[in-house]
Amino acid sequence: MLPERKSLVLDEHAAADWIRDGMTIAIGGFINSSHPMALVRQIIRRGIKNLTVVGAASGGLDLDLLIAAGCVKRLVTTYMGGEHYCPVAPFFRIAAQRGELDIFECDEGMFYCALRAAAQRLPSTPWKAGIGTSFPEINPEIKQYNDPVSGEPMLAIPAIKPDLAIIYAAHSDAFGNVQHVGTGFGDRAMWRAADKTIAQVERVIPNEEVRKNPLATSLVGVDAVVRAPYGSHPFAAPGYYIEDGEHIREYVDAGNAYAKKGDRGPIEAYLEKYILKPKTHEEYLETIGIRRLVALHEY
Amino acid sequence: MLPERKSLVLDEHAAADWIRDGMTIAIGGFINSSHPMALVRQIIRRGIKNLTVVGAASGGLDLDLLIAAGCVKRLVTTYMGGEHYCPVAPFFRIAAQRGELDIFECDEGMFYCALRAAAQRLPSTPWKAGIGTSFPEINPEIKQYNDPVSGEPMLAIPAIKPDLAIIYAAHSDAFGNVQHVGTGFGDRAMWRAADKTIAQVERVIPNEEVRKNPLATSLVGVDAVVRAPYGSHPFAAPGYYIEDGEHIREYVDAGNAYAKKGDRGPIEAYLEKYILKPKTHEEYLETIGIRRLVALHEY
Amino acid sequence: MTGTTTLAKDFTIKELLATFVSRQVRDGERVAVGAGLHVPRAGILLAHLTRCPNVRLYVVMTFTNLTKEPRMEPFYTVYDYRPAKWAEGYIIHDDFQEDPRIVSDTFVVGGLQIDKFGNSNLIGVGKDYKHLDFRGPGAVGTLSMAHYVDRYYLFVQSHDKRILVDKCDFISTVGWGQGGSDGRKKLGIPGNGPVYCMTPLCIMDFDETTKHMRLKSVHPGVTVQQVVDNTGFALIIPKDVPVTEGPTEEELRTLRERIDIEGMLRK
Amino acid sequence: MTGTTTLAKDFTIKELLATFVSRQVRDGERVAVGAGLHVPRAGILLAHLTRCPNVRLYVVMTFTNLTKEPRMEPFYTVYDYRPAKWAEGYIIHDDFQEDPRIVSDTFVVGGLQIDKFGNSNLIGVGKDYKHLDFRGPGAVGTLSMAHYVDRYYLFVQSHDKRILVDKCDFISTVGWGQGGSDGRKKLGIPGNGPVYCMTPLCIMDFDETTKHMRLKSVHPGVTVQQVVDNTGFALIIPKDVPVTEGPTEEELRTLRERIDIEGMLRK
Repeated sequence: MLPERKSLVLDEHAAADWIRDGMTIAIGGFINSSHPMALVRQIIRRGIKNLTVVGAASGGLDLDLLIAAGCVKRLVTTYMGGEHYCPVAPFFRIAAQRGELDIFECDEGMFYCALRAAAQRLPSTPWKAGIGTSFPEINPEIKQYNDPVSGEPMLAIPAIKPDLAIIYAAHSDAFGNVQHVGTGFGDRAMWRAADKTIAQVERVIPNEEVRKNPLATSLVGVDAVVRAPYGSHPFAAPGYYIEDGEHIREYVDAGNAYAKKGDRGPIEAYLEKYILKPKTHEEYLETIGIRRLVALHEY
Repeated sequence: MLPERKSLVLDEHAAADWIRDGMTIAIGGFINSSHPMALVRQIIRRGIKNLTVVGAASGGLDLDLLIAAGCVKRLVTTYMGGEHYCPVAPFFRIAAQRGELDIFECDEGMFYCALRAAAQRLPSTPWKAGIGTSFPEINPEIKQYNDPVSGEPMLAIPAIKPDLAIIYAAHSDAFGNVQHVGTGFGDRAMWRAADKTIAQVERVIPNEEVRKNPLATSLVGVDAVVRAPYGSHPFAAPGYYIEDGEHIREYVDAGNAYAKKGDRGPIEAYLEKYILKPKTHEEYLETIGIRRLVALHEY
Repeated sequence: MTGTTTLAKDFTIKELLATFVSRQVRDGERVAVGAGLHVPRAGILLAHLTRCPNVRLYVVMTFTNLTKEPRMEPFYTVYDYRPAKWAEGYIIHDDFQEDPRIVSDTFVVGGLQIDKFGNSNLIGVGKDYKHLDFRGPGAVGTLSMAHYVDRYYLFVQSHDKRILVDKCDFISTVGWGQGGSDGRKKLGIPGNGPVYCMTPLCIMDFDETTKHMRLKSVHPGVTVQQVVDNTGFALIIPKDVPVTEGPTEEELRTLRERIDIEGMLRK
Repeated sequence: MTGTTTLAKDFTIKELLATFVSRQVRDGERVAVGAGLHVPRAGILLAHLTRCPNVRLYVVMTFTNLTKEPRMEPFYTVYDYRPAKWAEGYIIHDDFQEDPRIVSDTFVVGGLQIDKFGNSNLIGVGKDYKHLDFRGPGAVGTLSMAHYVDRYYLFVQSHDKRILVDKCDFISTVGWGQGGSDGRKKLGIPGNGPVYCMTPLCIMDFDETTKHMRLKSVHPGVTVQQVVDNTGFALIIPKDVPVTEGPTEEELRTLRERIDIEGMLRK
């Protein structure tokens, strides 16, 4: 008898076991939307260090939180802010100003060049935009050269290959067929570039439901699936909930206390209350409270 | 008062006016499926010459027909055959053997490199596969060079920019929002690379229907839309009809008469009967006959 | 500027700027509606609803046409999913890199610093990249978009000497480089540099020969001296400096009743 | 090779080859099911239905899993839309170039010519590219797929001296280059060359040191001399040449009852 097809569903602890000190991790989503926060909080809870964190393009406060918690050594992103919540991410700003963070400085075009090169198994891909800017100077990994066909000046953007991509999506079946609601931002590019991908999802749906609309399958086969309802909180989840502005402001206030007054008290309290004390995603949700969560409906 | 949004629907004659001698034309679809045949037949009917024809990757008998009719000067494609109907396209084979056709020799990876370079407004994009093969020798436009980051040998595939892409899709609204049934093969890559795109469709659908499923919109805005039911005949149309094997065999037989015996009689008869005598797509469909057409259901 | 051409009397500087933005849009183009900046967003929508029914609006990674929408629901961010209800089609974010022209024919770029040749800086302020005085958010997609679009515009929300500087500490998006009408050609990049720089005080353009920034018009109530005093480089001042033209009554009505319902531009 | 391991007695060479193909597949891989070649297609499906329930099958630009399908509906072409009824997701054709590994971990390459180092030719036969004796169909996606996959296989439908040549007139897909275990490394390309060459007479592999083609096994009823006589280069012949192992009874039953319903492999 042929054995049954294997489920790829893991719990958040088993999935977090895949993440180790010093790895290159791509984190999906876009600014204040669609980040795999249950896994991001596990990274912090476990005290994982020296990560190279890739993206998203554009990044957001999810990455800032990892910087605040001391997990990040190197950062590949094009934007670090929270739109109207804060123009520049606070812990990022201070760490960058002090030269404590190794930044692969790029814009969105270059960011996807680097991921595409990794997916295509090429050492670099060319990009034209950026000539005449400071990028080749502040990012010496980007090399200017002359195109072999036309002779004109070009920039070679080196491949950046994540060991692991962790992305957030609305749905997946147990076999890793992921269906985003909405466009999925740049999550496909991360999935293609990374050695392995874990999708954290709002709901695990039957394979039959995936087959009803194969066009909606955005990632045709990830390596593991983690179910975490409200798992992008405090950020938005297309089709499910909007961002929790009040919570984001609480975080930004803690960030500003540090950035403007050097006071780490509020962020330590934030980390303790929301990340270290709750040991699981369910405990985190209890800390936030169901009343708050259900108020974050999409419309 | 704000004027109404403009319809982009053209009839086949007005659309064919966009195609001129000497242009670079990309033709969508894949082998025996999804070619904009109403427009291809217009090209032949009008005696348009010296075209550079791009694709599809992989190409098919649609391109062979254009070669048979003397419209093609240069060909960019990776495969010229009809699968089980014929291993090598007959007019292509003879023209290539005689050196009468200028061929941009490439494989599918390189083909999309060339289209992507055009879309990205880059002079070339790199590809690794092909080193150690005959491609750089039989296609001197492909240049070997050393990657500026790693120093390893690479191939630079030059941009190929179509003046016009003509593609076949199931549906479009009047404003050029095209929805393929199925994957659309490489039509997106052509659309991105080309200066302008005409979509020949089975049905023009209301904008409201497009908005019901925006995820299905494969080409977000082409420049013109031509309605031609059964317009991929004799080739297949995903969701509508399978290919007309009998008709394809009739064409292949005409091709073999030429390729094997040098007899152009059968192809001249084919061209006269199916392309030159009918002046419109409707007249072509009458020649084929409704009985035959309705028999080509998908299942 | 169809229909009523009677100029409105009572409007804010933000409404004036939105009107100026709207007049840069051409019908039939693709136009990215940057969500974060209220003024350009309102300006593009104003063009769409008054003059340009065939514009393809890029809104939060979807394409749409909003001419039949009686009122704009608010959308302020580039990640908000709610505007997807209007979508005619999606753009995957990394697709824009497959053909940036698909997203937009025009673009608006801001900056921590903008220099006299229209180069702009979103990276940071300071002399040493490793020890910046102020670290900015980063370039986002500005340099790639500005490179590929047909034309782009500079926009700042405050007109002062910290922002309008002689020379940017870092350049994230190249304007006219080191100046001259061939300033971009010399770098080996396409010729489509910044067209205007819009501020709360004035509109500036670039001298045709030197590509040095030049005063084009001052907003109602603003003096040329005020502009000069708040600009960190020697701006070219033509003999005649007109007052920036405001909205027509129809434009102002469309802006207030269909686009800026919450009055963000009236604050 | 789970369950019944009793070898079947009565099978065709095509069924034997399909069985050989099936044993190359590893569970959990992505496997492109090339539609045009019946034998590899049947072989991959056989692996999937007997040993590899977690293979991701790439079928006509869709991904699927067919373990719950009692019988395969026919699909013979890479453009046929009908297998899309099984799809769990689509791959846009140009997406494969964004990451060829997404499509498949293995690949099967054919050829007008295959030489002693496993280089293959789909371009044409003749000395002068501009005046070929026989123009082939072109490389399709073979060189890119073969470059990127974990391992690839050569497959020809006829074993004769026109096809198995000392040196290809043109190389569309590189095998072991000019030979040697570093034959690919010397070219600056990844080390994953062809593993086996399958023909209607035999299976060949490559000598570990020289990467010269070597006889591995002959099919039932075929002699070593027959292989030598029909090969256009000096094949390495080991002392012992076993007979290619055929299908088990279970494999043959699965092949005939669930995969090759029309009996394409029995003709």
